[in-house]
Amino acid sequence: MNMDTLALVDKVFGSKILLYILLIAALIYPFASPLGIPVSISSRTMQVYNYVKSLKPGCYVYMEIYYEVAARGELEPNVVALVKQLFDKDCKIVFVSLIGTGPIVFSLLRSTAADLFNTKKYGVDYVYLGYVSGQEAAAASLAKSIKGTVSVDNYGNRIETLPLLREVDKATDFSLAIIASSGTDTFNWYVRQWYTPYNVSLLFVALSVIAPSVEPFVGAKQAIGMLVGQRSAAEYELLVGRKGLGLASMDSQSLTHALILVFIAAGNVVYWGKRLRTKKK
Amino acid sequence: MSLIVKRVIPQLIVSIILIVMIVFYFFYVNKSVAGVFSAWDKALSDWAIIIMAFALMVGGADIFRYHLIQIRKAGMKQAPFSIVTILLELVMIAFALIGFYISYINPESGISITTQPQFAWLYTNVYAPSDTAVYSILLFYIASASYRAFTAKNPTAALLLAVAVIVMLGNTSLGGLIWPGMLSLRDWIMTVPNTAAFRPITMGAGFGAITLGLRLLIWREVSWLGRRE
Amino acid sequence: MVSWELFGAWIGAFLIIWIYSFAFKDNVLYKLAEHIFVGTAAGYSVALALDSLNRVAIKSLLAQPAASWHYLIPVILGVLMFLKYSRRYYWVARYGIALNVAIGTALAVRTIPMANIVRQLQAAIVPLWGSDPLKVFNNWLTFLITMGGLTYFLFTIFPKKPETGKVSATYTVYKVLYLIGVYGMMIGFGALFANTIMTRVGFVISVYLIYLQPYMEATVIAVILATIAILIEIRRRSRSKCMTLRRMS
Amino acid sequence: MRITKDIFILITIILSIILISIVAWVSKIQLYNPTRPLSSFIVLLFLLIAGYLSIHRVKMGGTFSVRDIAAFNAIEEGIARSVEMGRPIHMTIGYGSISSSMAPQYIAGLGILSHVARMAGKYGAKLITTLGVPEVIASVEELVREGYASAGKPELFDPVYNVRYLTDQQFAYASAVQATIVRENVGANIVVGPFYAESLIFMEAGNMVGAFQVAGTARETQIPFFVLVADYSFIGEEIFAAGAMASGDKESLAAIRGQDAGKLLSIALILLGILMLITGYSLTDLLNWVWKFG
Repeated sequence: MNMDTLALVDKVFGSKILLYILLIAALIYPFASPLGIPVSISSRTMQVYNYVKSLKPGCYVYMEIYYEVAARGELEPNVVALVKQLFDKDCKIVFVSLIGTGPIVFSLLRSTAADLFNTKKYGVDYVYLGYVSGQEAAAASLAKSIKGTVSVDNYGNRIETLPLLREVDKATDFSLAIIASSGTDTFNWYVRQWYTPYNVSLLFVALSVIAPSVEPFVGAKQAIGMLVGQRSAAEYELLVGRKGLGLASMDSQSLTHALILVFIAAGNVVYWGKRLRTKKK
Repeated sequence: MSLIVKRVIPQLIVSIILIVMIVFYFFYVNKSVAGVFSAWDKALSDWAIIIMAFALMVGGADIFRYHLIQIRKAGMKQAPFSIVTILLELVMIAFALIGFYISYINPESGISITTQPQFAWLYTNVYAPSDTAVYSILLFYIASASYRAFTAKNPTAALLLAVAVIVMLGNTSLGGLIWPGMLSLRDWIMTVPNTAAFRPITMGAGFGAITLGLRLLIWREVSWLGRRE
Repeated sequence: MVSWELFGAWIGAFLIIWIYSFAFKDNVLYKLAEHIFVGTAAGYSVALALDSLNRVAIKSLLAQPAASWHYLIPVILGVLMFLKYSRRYYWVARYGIALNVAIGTALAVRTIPMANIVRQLQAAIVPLWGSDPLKVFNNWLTFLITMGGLTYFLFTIFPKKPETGKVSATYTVYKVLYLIGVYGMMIGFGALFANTIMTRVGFVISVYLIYLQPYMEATVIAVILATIAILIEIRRRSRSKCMTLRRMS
Repeated sequence: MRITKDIFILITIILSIILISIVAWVSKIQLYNPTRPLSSFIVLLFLLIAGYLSIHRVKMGGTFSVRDIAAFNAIEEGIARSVEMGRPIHMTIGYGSISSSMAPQYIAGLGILSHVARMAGKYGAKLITTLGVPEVIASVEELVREGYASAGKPELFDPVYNVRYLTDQQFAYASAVQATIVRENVGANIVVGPFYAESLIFMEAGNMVGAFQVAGTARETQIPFFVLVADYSFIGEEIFAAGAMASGDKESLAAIRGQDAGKLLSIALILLGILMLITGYSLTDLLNWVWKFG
């Protein structure tokens, strides 16, 4: 590998223009013609699926929707797959958002999973409390009592008029609290305000980038498990039998990852090529 | 007198609130006392939200002042852009105030600050796409960083690179094709070494934060005060 | 008639493409998109401020003024923060800052002992013996990396470096644990970096599917405009470089 | 350790807490919160006392050496180099609210900002400070004014040029900061505080203009980007140690020993916990012990 080919490789990959055009191509091509790379199911996703399956039918579940529009790609497919599994078991869900963008992403969630939500009655099978400000303090007061924290739901109905909220009020009424968040602090709040004081079992839905630093909570048994990004979404969609954004994105993910591996290899080849070349001189 | 009011009392407020909120958190004594503790604790965090709200308004005024000066001073290269920023800021605040006004005039309409139609339109079609775009521009930066910074310069960088490649392969269906064990290796890396690696950092960050809390408590940390009178 | 909804979608696609163009090169269209975004965000954050003020203070002051009179204190402190602009009374703003600094620090300091320290200690206490060899290996690895990391972060307590020739036992143990800590952290950083790629790709995919693919014409036009802006920028930058060269030679 | 007035007060505080607890335990008063393990309160007290004692020891003339933090020394070098190239310096401490549990990290960032401002004054550099924390706009303005004034160059301070608040919204802030770094062609880019996804945005923007970069955060998820891309980086709690160094006050620096005391305590407790496992006792349960009766 003499010097000018090295320089050529460096010039080609070094210039950001070509690097990014290759990247965009790898991203969009699978949506034009899918490659259909098979998806294997990891033991961690199976463990979460079996836990949710073990909940008694008609149970009560609390779900925190804490992400912005940008994070929908990674988190929404997991939430939709979980909602399908829970609705199939006739479980009732109380949705809440401690983030301002909650109402907007929840309306997008309802339109993506319209087939699931249309079979259920608002106020009886599921409720959305909307944006509750106060961050960790709000999580703490919701754990003590939902009625004591919010007086109206996201759509302006008074809490007393919703049948579901007559059946559940405190953290201990829920058999599972699912926290879908694009941040790390949200998981800390629920570990500190829901798990530590009331031992409510938590299930985290996190971005791949956040997962490693939330892993210690799962390791310390403060959460029963964790679904991470589009990979878990693709696996869970296979398990609950509802194809969604997770499966559709796996080809594009694989191709883009392969391309980045090529970039890393090229970077090392150029680096070591130059270093060995200068050492020889 | 002026030194007391300018420096001593603010620092005294910090020390008192630190001690009081720690007592609220750890002590109970009996049901009624605990009730008072949690009520005052909630009141204090509400106070923080209110002060933060006013600080945001001061911030809004600061942005307005900055771009106003740019329009006057920075000439044609920057002026039109600053006009765009100021106009959009005022328009958003105007729609928010209209929503706020309506929420008190006829509450049944369900219109409040963030659900005011034009405000929501601007949020959904200007703010949200830009927010998503800046968030996802990171993929381009990761690609260029992968080429430029991800070189095995020394043994530690080599280990970092090797682990990253394994986890990348494990994350996608590629890994399964190359070696079926890749997925379980990735899971092992994520649960054992990775968890252990972040534990000292999490603990260290905790020690650092508490030590800084101590320095605030005994008036040894004054950077938030700004000027040394 | 172009519906507001379609008009909005086109604006969204334009802004996204122009913001992406910054990765290629800073250009006038990115500057426009940035200033639009900052203006909207500035207005949005003031609106959120008004919204949280309304929820926390105004609503309860109107509903039961007797019970929530104390909200007047932070309201006054908040208004006083505008005095930061005055030369004589700049220090009055410090009372509001003092309250928020104290409450933020207190929130951290009182919850960290449990979440960051005790829980982590409990998770780090694992049996270093047992029947299943893999489990024992995992536990030893966890134990060593945790100990190594804690040793790496020691700032003021570390054994002196022995002069050349002499070898002190404590120093070698310290050095070994220090290196285990460093290499352990590198594993964590590598794993985390790799996981980031998954998330960022996921974002761009959802941007493409939600904002760009349904409005392909807007996307193409925006890309063409951005390319032109970047080419102008490259030509202007190279022309100004020749000018400086000519001036220097 | 001579018993001075403050040590005497400290001992009386500790003794009174112990005494009240014993009396409460004997007379079955629910003194501590039943849902909060007592171990966390004891750990907190231990850390505060250890930190205070190390400060006290330095006040009495004790000395100690601090492990070198390369990234801290690199700040001055970066500023000097960028002044030679006639390029401004950029520093940012992040976005969000100081009334959140990230307050300690913002304050560490402010501590380092006061150091950067002093260096800027010393080398006569043009400092641009961008921030997204509305509550501390006034403090940042005054820190930068103080930095220039302490070097005898108060005329260099221009609040509009030096301090730029860019909203507390994460990505509006990030888009404006990356534009500032590139358009102002900054020579040194210092990024210290709690950072979220925008960390890599600042690093790549700095790389686009070839700036000398020093970065650090105690938010674990963002440390890898700083370690990989920045020239020098603070890892986790090193930002707190650097914040103490930046204050230039020996006694604040002494508080770092409190952090080290915490680490030694952790090492000891982990070893003790593992040894106890042999004898069948569980330190983990002990740490979960809650003050409850019946």
